[in-house]
Amino acid sequence: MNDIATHPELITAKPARRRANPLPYLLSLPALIVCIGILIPFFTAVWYSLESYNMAFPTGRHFVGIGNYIDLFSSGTFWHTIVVSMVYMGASVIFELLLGLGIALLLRERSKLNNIISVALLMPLMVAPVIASLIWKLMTNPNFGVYAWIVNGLGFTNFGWASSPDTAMFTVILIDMWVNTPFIMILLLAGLRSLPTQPFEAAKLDGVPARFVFFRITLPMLMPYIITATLFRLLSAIQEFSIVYGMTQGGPGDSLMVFQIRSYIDFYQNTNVGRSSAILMVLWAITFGLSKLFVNQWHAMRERSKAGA
Amino acid sequence: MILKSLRGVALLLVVLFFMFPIFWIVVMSLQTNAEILSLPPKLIFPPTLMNYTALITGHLKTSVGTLNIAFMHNLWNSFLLSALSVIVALVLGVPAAYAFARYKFRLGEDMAFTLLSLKFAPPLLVLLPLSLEFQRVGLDNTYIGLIWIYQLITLPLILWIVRGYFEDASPDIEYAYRVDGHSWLKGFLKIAIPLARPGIAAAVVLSIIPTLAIALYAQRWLVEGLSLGAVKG
Amino acid sequence: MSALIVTSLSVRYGTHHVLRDVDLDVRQNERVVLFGPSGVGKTVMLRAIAGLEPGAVGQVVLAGRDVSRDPPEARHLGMAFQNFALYPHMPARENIASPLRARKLDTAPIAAKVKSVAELLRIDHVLDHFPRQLSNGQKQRTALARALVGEPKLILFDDPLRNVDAKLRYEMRIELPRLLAKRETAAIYVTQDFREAMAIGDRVAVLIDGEIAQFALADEVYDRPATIAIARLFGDPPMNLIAAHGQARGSGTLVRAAGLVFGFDAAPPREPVFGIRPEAVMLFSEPETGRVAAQIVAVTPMNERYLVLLRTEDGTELVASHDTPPPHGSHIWIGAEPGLGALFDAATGLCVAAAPSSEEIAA
Amino acid sequence: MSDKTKDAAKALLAGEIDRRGFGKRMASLGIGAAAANFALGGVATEALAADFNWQAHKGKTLRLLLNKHPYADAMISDLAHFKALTGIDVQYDIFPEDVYFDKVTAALSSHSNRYDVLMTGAYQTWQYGPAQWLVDMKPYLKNPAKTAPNYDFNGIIANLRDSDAWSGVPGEALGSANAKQWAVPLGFELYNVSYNKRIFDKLKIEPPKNLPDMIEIGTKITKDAGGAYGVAVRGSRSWATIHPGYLSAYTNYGARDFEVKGTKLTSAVNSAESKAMNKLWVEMIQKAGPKNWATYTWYECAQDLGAGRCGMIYDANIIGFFENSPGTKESGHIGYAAFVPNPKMTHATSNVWIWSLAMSSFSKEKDAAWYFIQWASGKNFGIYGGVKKKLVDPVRNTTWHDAAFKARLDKNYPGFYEAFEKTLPDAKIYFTPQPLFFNVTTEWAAMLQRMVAGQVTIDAGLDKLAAHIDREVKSAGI
Repeated sequence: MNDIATHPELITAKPARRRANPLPYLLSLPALIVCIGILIPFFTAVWYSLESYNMAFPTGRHFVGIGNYIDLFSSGTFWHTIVVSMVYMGASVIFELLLGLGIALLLRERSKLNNIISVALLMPLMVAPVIASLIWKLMTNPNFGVYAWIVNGLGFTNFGWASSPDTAMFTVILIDMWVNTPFIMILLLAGLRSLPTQPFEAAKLDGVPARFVFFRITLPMLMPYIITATLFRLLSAIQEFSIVYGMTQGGPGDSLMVFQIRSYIDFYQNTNVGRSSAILMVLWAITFGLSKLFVNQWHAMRERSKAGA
Repeated sequence: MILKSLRGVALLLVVLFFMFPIFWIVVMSLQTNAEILSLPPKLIFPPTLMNYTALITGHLKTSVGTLNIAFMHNLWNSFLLSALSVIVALVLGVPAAYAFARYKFRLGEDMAFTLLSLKFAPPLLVLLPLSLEFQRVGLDNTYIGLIWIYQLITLPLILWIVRGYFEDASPDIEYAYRVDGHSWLKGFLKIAIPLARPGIAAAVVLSIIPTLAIALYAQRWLVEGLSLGAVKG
Repeated sequence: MSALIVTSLSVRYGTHHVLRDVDLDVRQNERVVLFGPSGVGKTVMLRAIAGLEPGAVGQVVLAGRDVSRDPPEARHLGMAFQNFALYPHMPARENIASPLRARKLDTAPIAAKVKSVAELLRIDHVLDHFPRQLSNGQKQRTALARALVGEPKLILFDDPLRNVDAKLRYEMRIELPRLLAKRETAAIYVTQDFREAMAIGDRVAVLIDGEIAQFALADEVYDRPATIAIARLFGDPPMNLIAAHGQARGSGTLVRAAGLVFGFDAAPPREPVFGIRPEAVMLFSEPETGRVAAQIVAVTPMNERYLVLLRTEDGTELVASHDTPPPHGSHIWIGAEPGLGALFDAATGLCVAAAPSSEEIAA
Repeated sequence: MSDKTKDAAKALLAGEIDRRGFGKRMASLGIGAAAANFALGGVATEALAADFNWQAHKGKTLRLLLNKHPYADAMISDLAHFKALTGIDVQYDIFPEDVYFDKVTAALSSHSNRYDVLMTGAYQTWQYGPAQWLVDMKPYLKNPAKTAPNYDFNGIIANLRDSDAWSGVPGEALGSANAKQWAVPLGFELYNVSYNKRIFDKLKIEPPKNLPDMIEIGTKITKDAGGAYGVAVRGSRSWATIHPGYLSAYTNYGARDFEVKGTKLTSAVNSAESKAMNKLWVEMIQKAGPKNWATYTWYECAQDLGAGRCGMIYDANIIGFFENSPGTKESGHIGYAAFVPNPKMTHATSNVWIWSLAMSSFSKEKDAAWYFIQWASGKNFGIYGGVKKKLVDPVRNTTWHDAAFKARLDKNYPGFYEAFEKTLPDAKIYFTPQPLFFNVTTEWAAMLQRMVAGQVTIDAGLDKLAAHIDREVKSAGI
């Protein structure tokens, strides 16, 4: 009856051993090697940041431990850089968020016009930031720029745009908003359009006031999108370089001296490798924290969407 | 009624703010230098294609002299470079993305995060030591060296986007193929990769046009993942 | 020779044992149903047999050949997945041809075989459609065709009717055994639906907590579930389980449950539980000896039958399944179909005996 | 080779005719392009190499790193001569000025051997030299086997020659006996006033005599010229803002950047002289400068002069030349004036910028690279660039005394030569040589921006700047 009885040798055959599957390691090995390859320069930069290293003084190169960091944090100019970077990051992301959300709400309904507008609004995003600052530099030039001309015509004859410390931050944030608001807008628009309709219909039936609907239903449901968009923008805003460098090289004075510009100037102009690296390490620590947040958020979101599936 | 016209005005302002600079740069591109520099700005002018001819032929005549701009050459060069580095990133990244999506294993998550966090980190951080040490490893001014650096941008992108697509595809489809009698490799090539093709295509487009990256990155993939979460969760 | 012999198969995910030393054998042309609640490891077991669980330990012998270490592609099985697992980027024809392509057959024989299996499953008119253009039923049949086309000695069905509508499920339940018989193929069929198990399975293996709790002919599992847990799982509505009194009578036991008395050929268990299928509960409008008075609590029509919830005088509630509406009036009398029923011991959870003799009440 | 061919080739090499003219003459003689090139090579060798083997490195290839500049254009347009003369092939990468020095730093700091010769300013050599990225060319100059006997290094204006030579000791004078020749001048620029004659005639004013005068005239132009403003000077947050007119005026008022005591440097930017000069300078920008001065580079200054948007510039004299050339709106209307900022001074004390050629330490063809530098800084190319191209601040006396050169300037650029002659005698680098040049001057420009914007008073700003510079200098150990 039972074949096991008639094939005793089958029983004595050893059962297969359990072993770790080497395949995933093999598959990711090449990428891993490249990853390590990229980590080597990273750790080299860490090492530089612990050295007194100016290329113009090759004989004076030596290990100073956290000397560069102490110098940085005990100098007012570096704290000024931290403040300027934070202000730039905070202000640009908040304004972009508000504007992006506003536009997304305006375009929420699916209509042909709204779709055309939303695609058209993406165009600034396709413009490289360097080009964007060039466009705006031309448009705000007091001699022939069309914006300068308009603002002048409105009576603000002394509006200095990027060349005055009073308006420089405003100007670069305006450009940043022009470049990056569409990014937030498109994310939030997608979010808004994917929200389930029932809560809104129910609220409508119950006659709930619009403001209540917005703050108690729309906004909370949109939060994952807002958080993702915000983290993404924070990560790139704290590292702003192209727009500011293109417009003012960090000036006038030190008014726009953000992290990356300070370290760029320290490296390429002052050949001060040690200090430039230390500045970058401080910036890296900030971005690392932000990207950790971002990845956690991303995983949570995927888990949620999977659990729901 | 008032609300509607308010909405219209707001939309008009938004469109103006975002579209005007683009419109204006197109207008300026059709003007001669003297016209660009005139005030008040000229809206009516005989359009010239001079600036475009200059781009393509590489000769722009200015008061300081003839500018030889190797625009076309540079364009081709950077295209070639991005194309090559994307190919390399695909060869490296797609199998790794598959491994992360299909298997839970040590290193996988760490590596994915390390790459991502380095991508988000200031680019100078990696470029600075590389520019100083490249000569020592003999990679300066070589395509290999540049392609390697480009992996910093392209590899994380491919890893994270393609991984999402692999995760979304049911492993049963590959299992079915293997049960049919095909090897793992064949299943990977004929089933897994074609199924992740939209993701791979998106990642390729995004890495070739880095500025486009963030935009489409958000649209195609993040939004897709997120809207899944919102709809189903 | 058996189509499949599985010996002490174990699968562990981390510290969680999904399968624990499972044995199973499938004879040639036999259809074995793997039955069990969801999440119990049925699919894992199929995948382990197919070679898709790299962490599986144990021995798998297919048609006399030990394939424990072979990759899935070397095992020559057919498999039908719950979600069909069709290749979305290939038309139905290529989906079906896939196992044949793997064997590097020539174009002509492939075309012939695909045609014949497609005709058998009546999908020959949609062979050039892509999966997204197919109806659910057509997808289902395409997946089956793919599993059948290579004429494997064993096909694994992973709950293939779960995601299809009731009508199609009904059709396939009848059609599938016929197809398998025609193809002379053995099959393991995973399901949580006992009707499907009964309709398709020659034998049924009940998997609970990573172990095979019972492996027997389908009728036997139905009539004599090996454990109380199986009795609760297998059947819809499930077997009535009634706490009973038992007293020794000779070598057997006299069991009294809900006022009815049965004789079993087994020693009295410590905590006797009497099990009776709802179909075996008979309803009468007149009293007679061997019948007990009961009250109708509720009547629910279901699958052209009537489920009657009853309460006997001693307060026991039980369900009867009747093919005609129950007699009018809330007071009726119930009896048991002769020879049906099982005796369990609640202390061990095991079935002690079945097929009782009805006994007169010694009032 | 026929005499006619030879004459034509000689004429070409002497810069009397250009290549096209040469081609035409050859064609009229019935000589094809290949034969013509042969003729050219032959004559070139004959003319320049009577007693020197220019062909010693024949077949080698050099790569240049160039800044997009009319001087570089002149060099590029004449490369064929060099190739014919030496048989060395020359390739080059050329970058716009706003990224050029970053490219140089990137190439040299990575010890890349891609480039053999690069364009540089003198200030850069204060960084590149000590960093051991450049080759000291003194041994080459002294070696008769490597340097042509008629090269005549000393024919280059002495101040310029010296400005490219430094010992590497911070504070030690340029061109000292132990100095290394880090670069060789190719062309330069000095700083005087170029003005719009149309505007000046309209307002019936004369070019300014000194800085207070410039403020007054500039203010008048801003007020009365109907759209144009007074004076264009640079103002971007960059070292380049400090070195032209600003430093010339600064020096003219008796201010110094550093106090040198032995080997110790102390910032002198907060001296009384400096404060006096800065007050005037800031006033000038506030009253008569461009509205967005803080973004101004030489390019904006040039553009405004050419477009008639400013009355004058106090910047590189060659800008006045470029903008007076055909193609600009104000072409033909530009006048030139020597400028002595301090009313108490008689000399201009113009600072200079020298576009020089340097040799990369990582070059694998140093001897061939030296041939190229010799050629490009030699007499023949100097005349060619000055007469045919826009290399109009040549570094060699031979060019300045060339009749064709002077005739060209006098014909279309009246006053250019005279203004130059007046400014030249004490034109030289007035910065104290030290490797932190860019660090110091960039901070200096930033502080100037703050003072102009009124964020800080001039006294407080300069004190702060001095303290900052002292700290940087100290932490660098000089």
